[in-house]
Amino acid sequence: MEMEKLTSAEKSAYIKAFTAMVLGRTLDKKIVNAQRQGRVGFYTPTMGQEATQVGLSMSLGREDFIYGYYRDVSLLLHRGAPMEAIINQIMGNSKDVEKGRQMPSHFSYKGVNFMSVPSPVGTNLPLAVGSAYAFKLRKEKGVVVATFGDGATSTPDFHVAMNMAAVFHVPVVFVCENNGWAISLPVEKQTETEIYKKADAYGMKGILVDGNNFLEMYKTCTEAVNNVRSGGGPVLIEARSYRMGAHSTSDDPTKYRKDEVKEGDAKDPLIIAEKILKDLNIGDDKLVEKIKAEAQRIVDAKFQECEKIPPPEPITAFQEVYSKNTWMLDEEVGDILD
Amino acid sequence: MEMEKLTSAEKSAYIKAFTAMVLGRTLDKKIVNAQRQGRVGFYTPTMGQEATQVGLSMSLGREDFIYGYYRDVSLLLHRGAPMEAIINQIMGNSKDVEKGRQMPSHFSYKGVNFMSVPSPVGTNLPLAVGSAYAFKLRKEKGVVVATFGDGATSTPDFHVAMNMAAVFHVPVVFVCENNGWAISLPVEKQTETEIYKKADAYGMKGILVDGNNFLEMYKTCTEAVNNVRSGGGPVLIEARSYRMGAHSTSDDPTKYRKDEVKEGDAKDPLIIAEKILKDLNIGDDKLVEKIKAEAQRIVDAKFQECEKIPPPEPITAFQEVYSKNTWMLDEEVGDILD
Amino acid sequence: MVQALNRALNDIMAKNPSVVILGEDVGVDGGVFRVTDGLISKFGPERVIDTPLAEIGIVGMSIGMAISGLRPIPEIQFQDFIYTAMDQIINQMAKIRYRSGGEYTCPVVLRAPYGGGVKGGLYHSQSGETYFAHTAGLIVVTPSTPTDAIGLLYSAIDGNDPVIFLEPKRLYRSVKEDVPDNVPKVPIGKAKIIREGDELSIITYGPMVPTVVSTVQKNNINADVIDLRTLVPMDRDAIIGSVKKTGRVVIVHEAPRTLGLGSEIAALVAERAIDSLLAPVIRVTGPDSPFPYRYEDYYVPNEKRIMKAIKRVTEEA
Amino acid sequence: MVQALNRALNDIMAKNPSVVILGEDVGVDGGVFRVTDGLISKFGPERVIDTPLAEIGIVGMSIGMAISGLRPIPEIQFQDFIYTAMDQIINQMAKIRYRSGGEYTCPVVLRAPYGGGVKGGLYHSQSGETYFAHTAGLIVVTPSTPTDAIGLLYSAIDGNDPVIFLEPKRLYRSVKEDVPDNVPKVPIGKAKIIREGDELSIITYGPMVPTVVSTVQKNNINADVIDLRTLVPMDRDAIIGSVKKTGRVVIVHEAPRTLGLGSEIAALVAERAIDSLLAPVIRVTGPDSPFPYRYEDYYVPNEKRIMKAIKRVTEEA
Ligand SMILES: Cc1ncc(C[n+]2csc(CCOP(=O)(O)OP(=O)(O)O)c2C)c(N)n1
Ligand SMILES: Cc1ncc(C[n+]2csc(CCOP(=O)(O)OP(=O)(O)O)c2C)c(N)n1
Ligand SMILES: [Mg+2]
Ligand SMILES: [Mg+2]
Repeated sequence: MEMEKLTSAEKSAYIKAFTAMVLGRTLDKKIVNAQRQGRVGFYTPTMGQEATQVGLSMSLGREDFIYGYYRDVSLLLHRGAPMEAIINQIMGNSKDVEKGRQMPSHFSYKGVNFMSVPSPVGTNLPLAVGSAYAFKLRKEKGVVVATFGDGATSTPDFHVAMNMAAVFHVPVVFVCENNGWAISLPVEKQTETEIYKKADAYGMKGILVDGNNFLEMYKTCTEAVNNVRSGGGPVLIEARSYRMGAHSTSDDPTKYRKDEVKEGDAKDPLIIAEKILKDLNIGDDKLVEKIKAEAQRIVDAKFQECEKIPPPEPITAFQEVYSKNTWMLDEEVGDILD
Repeated sequence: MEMEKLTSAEKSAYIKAFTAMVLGRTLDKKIVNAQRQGRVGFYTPTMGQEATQVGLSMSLGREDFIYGYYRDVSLLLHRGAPMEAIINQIMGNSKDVEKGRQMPSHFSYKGVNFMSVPSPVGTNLPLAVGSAYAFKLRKEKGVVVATFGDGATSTPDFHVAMNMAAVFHVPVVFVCENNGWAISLPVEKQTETEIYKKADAYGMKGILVDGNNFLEMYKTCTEAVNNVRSGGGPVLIEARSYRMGAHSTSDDPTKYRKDEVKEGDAKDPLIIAEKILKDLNIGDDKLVEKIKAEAQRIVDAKFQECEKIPPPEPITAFQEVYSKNTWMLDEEVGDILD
Repeated sequence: MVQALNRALNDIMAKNPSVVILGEDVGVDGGVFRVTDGLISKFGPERVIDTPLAEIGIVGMSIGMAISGLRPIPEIQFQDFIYTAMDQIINQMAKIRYRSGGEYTCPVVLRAPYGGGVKGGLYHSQSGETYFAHTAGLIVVTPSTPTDAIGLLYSAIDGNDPVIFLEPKRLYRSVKEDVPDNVPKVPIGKAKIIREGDELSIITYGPMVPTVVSTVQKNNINADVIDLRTLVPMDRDAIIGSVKKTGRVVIVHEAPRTLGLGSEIAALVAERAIDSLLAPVIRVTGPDSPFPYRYEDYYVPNEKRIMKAIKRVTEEA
Repeated sequence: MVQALNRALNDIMAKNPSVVILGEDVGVDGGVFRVTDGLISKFGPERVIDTPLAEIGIVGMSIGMAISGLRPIPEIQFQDFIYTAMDQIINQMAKIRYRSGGEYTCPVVLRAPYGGGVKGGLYHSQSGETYFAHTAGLIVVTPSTPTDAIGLLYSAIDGNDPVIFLEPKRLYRSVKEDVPDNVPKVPIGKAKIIREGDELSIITYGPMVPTVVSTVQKNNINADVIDLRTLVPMDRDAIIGSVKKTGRVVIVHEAPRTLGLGSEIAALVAERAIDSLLAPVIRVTGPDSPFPYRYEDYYVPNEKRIMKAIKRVTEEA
């Protein structure tokens, strides 16, 4: 670890980053537990990908637009989405901006330019290219970021989006959060090459980065994003981490793997981050403990708060299909709610 | 040109190759003319791709299975499909194995293991991987070949097929007949990289070859095919040639290009082939002229013959949708033909 | 109709700088049917975009453009090739507004030539309206005249919902019409009663309209002829109103019968006008088979088949 | 039903070495619903194939396998994700036999769990049978009991046509049944009359069958209850025969109403049994909207809605 002199802005940025990671981890465990108790319907744990997401988020500006995916909890938190927004989505209550229509983990938060997540893997990527095209056409300075898993690189949409992004030279940053698994399929069976090398096939730059290390992520992404922002064309970043949890609360990973990385291991992104803070003399055990305790307090409080929020009205489940409901839907809903 | 000692088998193979190319060219011009006179409904000229197709065909065995595309006339001819089969398909008459159901240029000929061509570009590629999987599972020695254009490399199916072929290590040979254009889009706007390099993204070998030179094609393909056959895994071959004709008889290329290569130019695959025969002392002007005259005679005769074949019965247009027609279709056709 | 569409696109692009066109061969070549001819030289390659060969990308990029404030009008060269983009249409385009709680919207106008008429065989002749009409979240329209094509395109681009704009390629060049200078918008969801009559209701749309009209004229049929124009949401009142008046229904479309649009029309009638019905509801449609290259004329409903159906419903007690 | 399917797949694979299974997580993991559990250890990874994440590839490879003599049984993890492979299904699978003049065939049995019941929201609950049923060239079946699941799977794998095998995931674990040792094939194209009655005909299939049956039992309804089992080709005779007897029809399915299967059933009735009809044909279906995460129970037809429809058709003069 290089012992450069840090500005106080940098120091607080790193603390903010660590805090977001801890919040993400704490919230994650809270939700997984709540799901076991039947208080939450479903969830896709994000543990292990905190550094990837926070490091990426650090490199972005407010004006940038995110097509994220279902594990991007730490990214959302670091980017400034209120924790309630995440919990309300998980609960699908009346304060959920998606109005309880989507499964848990399919977040949306316009306040931080985070587009509502669909389930079909990879299918946001062509949208990201389209948004980036709009930014370029209007000469805006934002970049568009698309995050996705290693499994997503096998999808049709990945190929088409990468090719079109390169052909149209639009400001889009593709970030593959390679956590080693697509449900039960290890990345070695997903494809016969390293993911960042796939960029070559499109005449695009491909970058490999340690996704367990938020500082590496931050630096690498900052350089890449700045290049994209200044008209350098799209880029593919492969961030390698490890899916420390199950694929989802419906998944039983013991069927197909031994958990190679456990919480507290040297590869745990939180352990690495802690070490970075200490090595850089930004924080000590006390600070770390304080952040963790504070995170636990916040998560518990927010969770309790959100659990009290009533569900949305049933009718909201059948609205906003169009700008104005069709007569068919009006009739059908009349019958349903009658 | 390397002046190796040729066996008589090689000599006759080269003459056969040249003959197939000449037949392909002659037939092509015949059909394009017939289309102008309204005697044929539609056609996709193949001029310029004869060497690519014949060189490829020379490297294959009878047991190999071809997922070809709409321009593969010379491949079909060299592989032994009777010329009538091609003309009958173009005419959609009662001897067309496809029974007049498909547009012209969508060939099928089971006798040489050439699978019926669909129109949607690229969509045969995953099928080729599946067939190759079957060959591998049954430990048969055939390889599967998929041919397609440069435009096809942008399709979802290309990506998925390449990736799965590599992951399953199946005996499939992907041959991109890069003729420089996808209707009006030049290959430079199709993608930002060279096509053969796309193989890297799948951990597959990619090979670039001069598709105007049948001998180069033959040699390169033979080596590649043999390697695939002996279990070396899939390969992508990019054969560069030039689409000398219009995209199709409905297309007007003057809208978007100047024809860079014309018949008789140094790059014309037939001119190159002629030169090869002469350089290798296999043939002289006399032989070349004889082959051309003979080709013209055959094409004219076959064409005339096939034009006399009556159309299929109308009812054939509504059969073989299933192994046994549904009652709906029976009823509907009853009404139609009534 | 090609010229009408071209004129409307010219207008729309001139008026609204957020409108972009994208698709295969839509730029330099002007589109394989020439609908976008000349647009690139007027509006530049940034707004009239020749794309690589991938319908997923054309549709997917359009959705992203719309989310980010543009007004894309993508073209699918032949509707038959839209199916690689089906996931983008069903799972993204149709669900952006709903799933985001209304925070994001997706005003894409997706143009696609459909149906027979160019001797295109099974891959250049399909009528896939059912796939779109069954997908909640999409508006589906199809014009039968050049003027309607303009009027519907204006409405489509002015709305805030994704629109599947199906162009009957059979009518691209066959229908001639004096198109007025100022074409009014054709409202979404409103059918046109082309002819009025008392003996039966013939319900049709798009490519079959001229065939139905000429059949009715030639044979002096005393029928309501309804051109739906919008397939979703369908003009229930026009259909049911007419059926209540006539008591007899013939539905004509080119798409295959099973779950073709005719089945929804028949179901609406069976649900809402059963008391008025004096005869079976008859569908004259393409058969449940792929579209053949030869014998296109057998596949597509023609005067003879339409007359048979008319006779059947009118002769019934 | 999961165990029944697993047993049938075991049988089929043991009997025919040409049968292969492929899909996401079908091997080591045994499938996310456990339908393929244990097969990989019995038949090896060459025949039970874990694929990369691409439905186009799963379906496309299966078509190629079938062309080359294998008998693939691909799995789509959730039917909602099938749409990226829609082009392969519509333009390849359904048209191989036709376009090749019968020289090549495509006996693929494509399994996909569909419908609600797992709180899966708009992307894990869809009922897309219309998209397949409208596509000529495909057989479409859906079982409502474990025994039928086995019998239909046997028929599907014995046939020579592509089959879309839709599994109601709501019934995967909810229906218990003693499955006999030797399950006979369930013929394609034949509906099952589950209950006989005189006052009305209730036509349904797949996931809605238990709901309909319990509603009818609980409320002592004197109805024919028809479980279609095969959606294409539909058992016209069973439907029309019953309607001619009762004169009243209620159709129940979970898919959205507009162009849902009910519209074809209603159209058949309006075409062939109009004289016998004593009341409007009523459809009880999912609404024309995406499938919500919350309020699944409002989306899916329930006893209350079915009873309302029954009252409506039986109280009508
Ligand atoms: C098109 C599609 N097919 C299948 C699924 C089911 N599915 C959900 S997540 C997933 C694995 C995704 O793996 P990856 O992209 O690596 O992301 P990760 O879950 O590891 O973060 C699969 C197969 C889906 N959502 N979409
Ligand atoms: C999926 C799909 N989209 C569009 C088309 C229309 N189309 C037919 S050929 C073609 C260009 C193909 O170019 P290329 O793959 O280079 O083959 P070439 O015609 O040059 O031999 C296009 C766009 C199609 N057939 N299929
Ligand atoms: Mg992963
Ligand atoms: Mg080309």
